[in-house]
Amino acid sequence: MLLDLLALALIAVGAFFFVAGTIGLLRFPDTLCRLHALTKADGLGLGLTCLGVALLAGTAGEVVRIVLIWFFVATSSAVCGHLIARHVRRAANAGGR
Amino acid sequence: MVEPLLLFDALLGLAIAALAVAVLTVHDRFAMIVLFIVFGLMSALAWVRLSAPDVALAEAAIGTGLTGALLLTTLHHIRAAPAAPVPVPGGVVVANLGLCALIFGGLAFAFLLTPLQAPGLAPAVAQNMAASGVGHPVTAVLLNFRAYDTLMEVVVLLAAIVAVWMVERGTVQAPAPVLGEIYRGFSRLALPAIVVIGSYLLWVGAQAPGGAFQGGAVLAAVGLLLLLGRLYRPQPAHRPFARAGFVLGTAVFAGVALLVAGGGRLPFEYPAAHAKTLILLIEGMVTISIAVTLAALFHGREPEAVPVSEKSE
Amino acid sequence: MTSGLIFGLTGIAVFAIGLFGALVMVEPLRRVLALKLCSVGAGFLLVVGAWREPPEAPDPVPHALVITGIVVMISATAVALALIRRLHMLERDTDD
Amino acid sequence: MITALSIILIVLLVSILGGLIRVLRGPEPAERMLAAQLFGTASVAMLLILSRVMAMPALLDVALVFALLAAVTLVCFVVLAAKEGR
Amino acid sequence: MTELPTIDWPTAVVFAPLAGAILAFAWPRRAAALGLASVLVTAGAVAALALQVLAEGAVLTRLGNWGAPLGIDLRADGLSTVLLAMTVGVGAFVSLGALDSYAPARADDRTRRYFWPLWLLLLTGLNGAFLSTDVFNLYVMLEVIALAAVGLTVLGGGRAAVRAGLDYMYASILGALLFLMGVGFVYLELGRLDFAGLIAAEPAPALTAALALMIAGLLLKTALFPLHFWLPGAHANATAPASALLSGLVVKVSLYVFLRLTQYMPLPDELLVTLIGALGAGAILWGGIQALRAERLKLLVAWSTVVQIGLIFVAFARAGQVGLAESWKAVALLILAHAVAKAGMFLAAGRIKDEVGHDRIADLDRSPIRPTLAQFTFALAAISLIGLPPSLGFAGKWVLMEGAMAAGYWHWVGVTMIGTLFSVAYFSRVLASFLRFDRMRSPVAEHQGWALADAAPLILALSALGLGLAAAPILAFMEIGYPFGATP
Repeated sequence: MLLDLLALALIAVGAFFFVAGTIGLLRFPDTLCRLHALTKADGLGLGLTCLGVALLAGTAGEVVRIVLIWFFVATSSAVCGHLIARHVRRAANAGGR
Repeated sequence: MVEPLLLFDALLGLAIAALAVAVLTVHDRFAMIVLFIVFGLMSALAWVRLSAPDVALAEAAIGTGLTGALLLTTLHHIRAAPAAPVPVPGGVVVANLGLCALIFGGLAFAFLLTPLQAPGLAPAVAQNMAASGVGHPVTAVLLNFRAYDTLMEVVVLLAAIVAVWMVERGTVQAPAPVLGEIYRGFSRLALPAIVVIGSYLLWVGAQAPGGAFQGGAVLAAVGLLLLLGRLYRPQPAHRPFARAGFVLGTAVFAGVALLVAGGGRLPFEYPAAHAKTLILLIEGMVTISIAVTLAALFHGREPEAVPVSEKSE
Repeated sequence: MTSGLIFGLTGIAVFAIGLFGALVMVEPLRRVLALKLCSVGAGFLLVVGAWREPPEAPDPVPHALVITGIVVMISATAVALALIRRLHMLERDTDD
Repeated sequence: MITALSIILIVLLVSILGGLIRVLRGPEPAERMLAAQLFGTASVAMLLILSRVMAMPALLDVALVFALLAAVTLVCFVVLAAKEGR
Repeated sequence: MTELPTIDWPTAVVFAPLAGAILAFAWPRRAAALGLASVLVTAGAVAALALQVLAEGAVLTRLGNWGAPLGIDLRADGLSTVLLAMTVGVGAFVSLGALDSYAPARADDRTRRYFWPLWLLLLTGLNGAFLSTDVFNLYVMLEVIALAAVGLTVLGGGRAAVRAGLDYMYASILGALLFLMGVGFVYLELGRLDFAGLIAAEPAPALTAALALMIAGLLLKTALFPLHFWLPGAHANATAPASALLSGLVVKVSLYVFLRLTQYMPLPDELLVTLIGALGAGAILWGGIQALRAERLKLLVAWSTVVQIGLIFVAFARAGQVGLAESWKAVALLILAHAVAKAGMFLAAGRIKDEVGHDRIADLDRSPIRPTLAQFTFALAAISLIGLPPSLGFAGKWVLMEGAMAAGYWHWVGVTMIGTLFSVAYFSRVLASFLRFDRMRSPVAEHQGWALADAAPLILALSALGLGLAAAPILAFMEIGYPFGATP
């Protein structure tokens, strides 16, 4: 029961980060700021959700898959964030000159 | 109080319809494709809610992921074209809007009058599952009960790649973009992981949602990453292998279907003792074909040797 | 009100929206997307036809049909997109 | 438990729909893609939660494929955008 | 003959061209030889199937031995078999014509390499559709046909061909998706997809919706006026053998499926039958006017396809709802007549274009080159399309008129007459230019030889003419297995 409540709390906080990320996406002034807000928010949000769902998981196989999902999303969003940031910076540089 | 899950469903349904409208109305073509990808993700979620994880997998992998990639490359190729060549007269729009509203009304009316409790073929499938050679009903339908349909679906894929290779002629290859060390490290890590995930999906298909199409689509993603990062460049000399890859699934599938016939058995009637092995064999080969074909569809044109005369120009 | 009902109506709406797009749109990519919307709408209807109120298991046959439909649709989409790219190239070359 | 998780699902869905405004408004393609990345991650989170709510562990595989394909589309976008840049 | 029962002929009819397609694609250098061989093997399989049908009645194959509705059945009755024979017969002669049209001197290596796999995939789809007894399977077959047909349309590679191919693609996919939505409604109501389920079904709103969607899709795919907009461009801009296949065979499949569905799921109202006949009448008038105005020979032939499709739908409606059970014979005869004659005509038009160098009708009589045999072939095919005795077209029109007169539907008789007059008018535009010599500026040169390539269209045109004499046995054969008389 306590575990359930803990899991629920983790998932709820994860959802809060997603909402925060969306608000950042809408309100922040420029692309790089939005990028910054977003990668933090969805990384944390998903991490907490994964943790919460893993606590509720029934079998070890499920936990393994959840860890895999988290790992994959984390690396790919980091790499894509990096690529997009590079692209934005280059576009800005090209426009500035 | 309304049950929260139903509220979720209703919101999701509304969002899907709104996204469909947005895809057609948004002015920017890039936004159109992004909205379409989101639309696909939301539809997959809806299918999950309808207890159809297999379909959601296929839609996410093929209908949204790979289709999205195809759309993005095409937009990249034709970005010089004007976004809206000819404005459509308002009268035509209004008339068609009325027509489609009428069609929606009629179909919705017919749908609402139909009870959703038709027995369907579920009992028949359940009854024959033991004889099918696999443990997952959707895989049993795809590769045994309605295997003929699935063979023809692979034939459609073959027809698509033949048509695409015929239509497109050697366009100029853009120079390879420099993606940097981080991307290279990522692909070194991600590509084997994706191969493992694809194979896992193929393997799990015998017992749980997954199978040849989803596995093939995930493996095709490997091809996409290789092509995008210029880690693999199609060469004219590779064409025979590519062709062999395209036809492999169809050939093995059709071959098995015919070879099991005889001795009182009909085409597609796998001998009970070997049903599982044969289905696995077909699925494996079909997966390879699907992966190769989807990646080739993404690449488009046939890799052709540039004639000497054109080279010098 | 059930999930089946909600998503059945959603599917029909998406199909009608796609049909409208296929009839009215002139821009090639958008017409392809409109057709894709139609196919998703048809997929919805089939999946709803398979749906049973949980915990009853759904009917696997329509699921298999929709998977087939998805693969068929990406094949058709790929051919249409190849035609669009080729046409663009031909028109660009003659314009120059 | 199920009710609470359902409410969280609704919150996530609404947050995605809110983010759509960024896609519609743009103006940078990168921002639209960024928004799509957020939706991809949020959909993965929704699938994870749904796998509990509907008691279907198979949804974890769906989530895995979602994550993977989101990454592929993103890479596709970045590469094509990079090509355009020169 | 002793090993006949061990081979399952319906399966062989579908798999033989598929095997050919795979081989021709995997081994492009031998594509023509492999392709032709597989067409001939398919023809052999169809002949064996026809013998079996003649001996035993309808042949049923339960693929996987599951049996419908769980599995998928193939069924060959008289009607299916006649259409299979038509397909493979026309296909074989078009293949022969293609050997010349795509010879190294005339076409590039690409065209030759891709024609055979695409055509064999098309043949796979066509044969599969004629044998299918399952609505979803029909959808998949329609898609196989659509993709292969679009590939054939753009085989020439010109801008007009690609644009027409794209329009064709949109229409084709949309038609297929309307059909698929109909399939969804069928499953929603019945929970099964086989024809037997449709026959046994009670009327229901979902089935009405399904029928409406499927019919809309099929009419779009078969290019009934006013949904014909994609056809003239696609058929006129393709290369000649491809046009022959598209016009002769591809539009017939959706007609055939339409015929099957409307017999198994009767149209709910007499008004709808009249409406479909009226659309057919519209096609005859509009197509006729456009054919009269066409400047190019192949475009004229393409518009004549629109007219002929209209005529076939008039034949469908000729005796109203009560007569539908008999109308299928007139429809089937006209389908057969048009397939054979139009394939021959397109090949002949292609020959004329190849020899003269263009196909502008107004300038045909200025040409110093007279491809006499091709012109003669064109005239023979025109006779069947106009419907003069003893052609197959005449037999079809005769059955049409007979039914319409018996039912007292004089308006359909009138429409048919008008259509005939139109055909005479627009074909005589072409034939007149063949005969006139006065506008020639240089002395008449010899025609370019009696090339072997003229043989294929000539045989097709002669068959269209001669088969009219065999109309009675063909009709009798079509009734084997009670295509619409009893539960399949």
